[in-house]
Amino acid sequence: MYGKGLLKGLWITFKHSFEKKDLVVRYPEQMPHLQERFRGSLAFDFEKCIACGICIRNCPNNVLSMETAKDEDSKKKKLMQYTIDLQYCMFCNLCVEDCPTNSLYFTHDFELSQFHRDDIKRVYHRPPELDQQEAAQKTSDQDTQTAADDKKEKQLRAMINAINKNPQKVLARVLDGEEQVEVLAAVLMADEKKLARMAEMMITDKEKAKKVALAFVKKELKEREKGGDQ
Amino acid sequence: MEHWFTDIAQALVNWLMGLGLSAGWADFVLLIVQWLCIVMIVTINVIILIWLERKVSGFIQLRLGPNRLGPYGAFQTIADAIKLLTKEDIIPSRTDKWIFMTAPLFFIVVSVMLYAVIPMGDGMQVVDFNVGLLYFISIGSLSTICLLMAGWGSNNKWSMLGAMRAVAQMISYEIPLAISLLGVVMIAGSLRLSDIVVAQGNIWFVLLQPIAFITYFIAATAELNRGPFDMPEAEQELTAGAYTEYTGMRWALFFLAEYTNLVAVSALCATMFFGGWQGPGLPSWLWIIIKTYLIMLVFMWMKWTFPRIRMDHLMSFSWKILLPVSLANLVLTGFGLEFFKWMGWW
Amino acid sequence: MLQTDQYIINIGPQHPSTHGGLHVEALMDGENVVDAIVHLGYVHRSIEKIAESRTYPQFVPYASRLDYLASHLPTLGYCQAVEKMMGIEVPERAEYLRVIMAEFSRISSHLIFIGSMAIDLGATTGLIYCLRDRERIMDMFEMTSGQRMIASYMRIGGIAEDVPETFYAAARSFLDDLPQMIDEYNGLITGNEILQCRIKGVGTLSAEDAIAYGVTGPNLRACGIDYDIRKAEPYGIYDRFEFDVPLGTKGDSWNRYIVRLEEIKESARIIEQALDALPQGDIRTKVPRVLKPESGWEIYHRIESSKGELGYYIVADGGNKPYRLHVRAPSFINLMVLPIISRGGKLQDIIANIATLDPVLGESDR
Amino acid sequence: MDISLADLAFIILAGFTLLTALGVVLFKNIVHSAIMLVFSFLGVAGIYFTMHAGFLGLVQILVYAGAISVLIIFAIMLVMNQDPEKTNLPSPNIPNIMAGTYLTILLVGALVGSIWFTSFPEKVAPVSGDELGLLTGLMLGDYVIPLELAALLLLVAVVGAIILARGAEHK
Repeated sequence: MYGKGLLKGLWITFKHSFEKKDLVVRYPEQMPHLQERFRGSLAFDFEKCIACGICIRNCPNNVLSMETAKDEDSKKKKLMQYTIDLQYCMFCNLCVEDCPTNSLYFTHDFELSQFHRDDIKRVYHRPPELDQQEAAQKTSDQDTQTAADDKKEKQLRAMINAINKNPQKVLARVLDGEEQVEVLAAVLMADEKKLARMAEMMITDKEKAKKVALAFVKKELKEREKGGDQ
Repeated sequence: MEHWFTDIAQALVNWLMGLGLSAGWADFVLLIVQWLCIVMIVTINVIILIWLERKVSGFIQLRLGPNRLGPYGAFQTIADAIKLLTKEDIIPSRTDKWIFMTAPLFFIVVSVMLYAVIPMGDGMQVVDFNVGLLYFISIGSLSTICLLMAGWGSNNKWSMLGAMRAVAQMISYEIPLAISLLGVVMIAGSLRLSDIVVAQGNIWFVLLQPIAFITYFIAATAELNRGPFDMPEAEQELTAGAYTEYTGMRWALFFLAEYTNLVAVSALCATMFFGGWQGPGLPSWLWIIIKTYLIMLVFMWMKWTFPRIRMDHLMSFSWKILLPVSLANLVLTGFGLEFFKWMGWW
Repeated sequence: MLQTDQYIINIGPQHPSTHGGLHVEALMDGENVVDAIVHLGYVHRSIEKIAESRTYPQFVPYASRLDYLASHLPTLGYCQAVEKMMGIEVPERAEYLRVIMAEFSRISSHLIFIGSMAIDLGATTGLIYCLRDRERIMDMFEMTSGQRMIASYMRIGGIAEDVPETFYAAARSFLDDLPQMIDEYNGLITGNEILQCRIKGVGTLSAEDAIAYGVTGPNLRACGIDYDIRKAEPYGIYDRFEFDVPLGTKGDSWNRYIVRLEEIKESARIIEQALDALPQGDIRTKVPRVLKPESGWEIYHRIESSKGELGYYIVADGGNKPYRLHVRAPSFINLMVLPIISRGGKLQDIIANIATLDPVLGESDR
Repeated sequence: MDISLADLAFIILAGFTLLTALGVVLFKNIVHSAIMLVFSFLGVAGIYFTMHAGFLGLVQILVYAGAISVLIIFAIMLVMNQDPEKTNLPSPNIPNIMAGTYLTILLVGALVGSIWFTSFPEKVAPVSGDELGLLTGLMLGDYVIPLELAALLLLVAVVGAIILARGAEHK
């Protein structure tokens, strides 16, 4: 009947007007319920960072930047300053996802508005404690460190040599299947860097070495296939 | 309690006459005082109503409505009024300045004038006109011109469209509005609003004239430019219709006038169909307030539930459905009255 | 009849009912529409050009910003396009989760459609109820990806993170409550006679015109043409699910509305099946950090987004960035029929037509 | 001089009516003229009120100020396609001025004559009792045909005016 729909609509709104209004979050007094993964603002843990730069390469919008200095003693990169320019951040999570040491992370703090643009920028300076710590560690550990380094170096060289000499036998440790081993050997022979990496992994982490080896082989096979196609 | 306000008025007249004024001048002074009271009532009502509208819409829409200033946000409207008063009054350069500037003033004057005949209690009427209902309808028709002035003066296509719509709508809904009220007039036998109230001593006219009530209610919604008939404003289509170019207090005046009209029309509805100020127990002025507010709540409820009707449907609804129905109701009422008289029941 | 002057009225770019910076130049004869010309470009963000300066994985969050009302869908399309190009396999679990997210996006987009249509026609409350229910989907997105609207959740080779345990309960309870929600929309919006008067027989688009203009998605199906890319050319694992394609008959605004309302139910069916069949396992294949498709490779991949056929055309030049990326945006193409369906109607019909065409300006302007 | 409230009201209202009527003639913008016309109507209605003819006054407001003037404004707005400031200028050509002068003289003469030759009774007997009923009897009884004819005439006049101003569509 004409008008029934109108009355039904009126009834629905009537019912709802007496509902408890628990959908409303009275924001400044009452904080909204945020899910665990909520991305409020990007934060940075200086001590964990190894200055690898993956985050900066991953960022689509040039939000992140860092300043590094070469450490005179160990020739290692040393992080001096890390900047997050939050006004350009899209909160896409690409930097956090690929951070190897989880030094970048999102907090639930979503109140980002500031009076000046510069205030949005988050600049992390190298904390002085870090230098002191390092210095202290360096003096005490220097000798053992160099010794350990030497040992590692030696092991690595030995491993590379072994692979070079007898790839079939050595590489069988990480891969089964003769064909695969052969492919891997070919890959490693062609690329010195890969060889070094594989050797290092075989010493330190066998599981990882297995996986990487498998990936190398797969990629090579695919490329060969493609080459055959073309 | 019952006769507070009439007693005060009488005391005022007596005092003035004691000062040596003639009866006519004393009445004149009383009239001015009454007008001032009406302006006050209107202002207070609007403040309450804007708050109420926002609360009602909030509750319907699962929100809380204003809740910051004062208890339950009661002072929100006052804050808004202060904000609007302090806002810049922008008059666009290519407007018809005088028309643009005066339109909201006339609108509010016309809406306040409606209150002259509304019985706001037993004996509480500014003027107890013998053609009070006609006064209400004819003064109500003047607001058309104010909207037209606003639309024309703004020199804006949206405003003009809104004004044109408003005029078309108000003119076509005035007719069913008046005709639906005629049925009540026929039963009461008078155009005097106090007579109509008294005639409802036994039974409310909403029971005798249900069809007239429905047609009146629909036509009144259209007259008030409220949803679902808010054509002149129609913010989803005409941005703000006739009010597009208005800012600050001039804009606020339009809203003041709209809510003033809302109260007036609801009070008339209560008077015509729900026994006016009559009711048991409570003083008469309280009864009319209660009834008026209940009717206004229904207006708000409808506004926040229904979508806006289309302009051509609106017109054809008025001319093809509402007008014939109200006319038929009129004829039916006439026959009914004759029948009752013939049976000797009247 | 009397001879009258025609005048131009500019609906937008700043207008409450244009869903963003849309500008419709309407040539009016009184309240009647003689012509309506669509002007676009007010929300142009040059996303296609941005793609040329971003690496393949970096573009994912930008894709989210195409159709921000259903942000999983454009990212899904983009990731699948790149995967197709690079020959990357996606793990089963990721495929299922992708479908779940995509269909939830579709539901949320259609809820926004219903709500915004209601508010465009003046029924303000309809929008609020739709938003209330959409909020639950947004919560689910927040739960899984950390972002509510523009959740860049899809990744090339899978998805960003596995869903948390709480997700399943939230999804199930949403699906359980969905019939009740739809009942409410039916009561408040669909059943309302005023609304029916407003959109029934308004903005009728003939099937021929729809095909000629390249209209896709619910707008096309409202004309009675059974064309859904999920059925016609299944991507991902859509061929494993059982669902119907709701069709309209007349192609008017009412049909467009009803088709979308029905699609919500169908999407819910798909989600239910996907949740039941959700396997355990990896959510992402290892993809090289730097993707370098060979020079000259190109790909066109299309998916059924909530607005229609969303296609990505990518040309590679051997570098780690696309040489050219073109988005076939359904909103853009659907909007082009606005003039032909608005002609001869009333001013208010233009508003109803824009609402039922359901454009997202972020996508049509890109 | 003893001025009663009623006299004061009449003087104010009459002055208002005359001023606004002058405004109708003298304003250069025809829309302003039309709005002045509304006020002029309202002034006349006010005069009716002072004469205790409330019904007539209200009908004046309802019909003239509320409906007819809206119609006039509508018609003006619809047909206007030039600068509104130049829509109500005094006519420059001599025949028009002559015709206007002639009409004015005729009108003033007729008015003065009718006032002069009418013998006003000292005191008008107030309408006793039901003035509404009396009016109704006259309008819908004795003069129903002139009333309807006048209504028809007005309608025809407005439609005709619009057609004349815009020209019918050529089809």
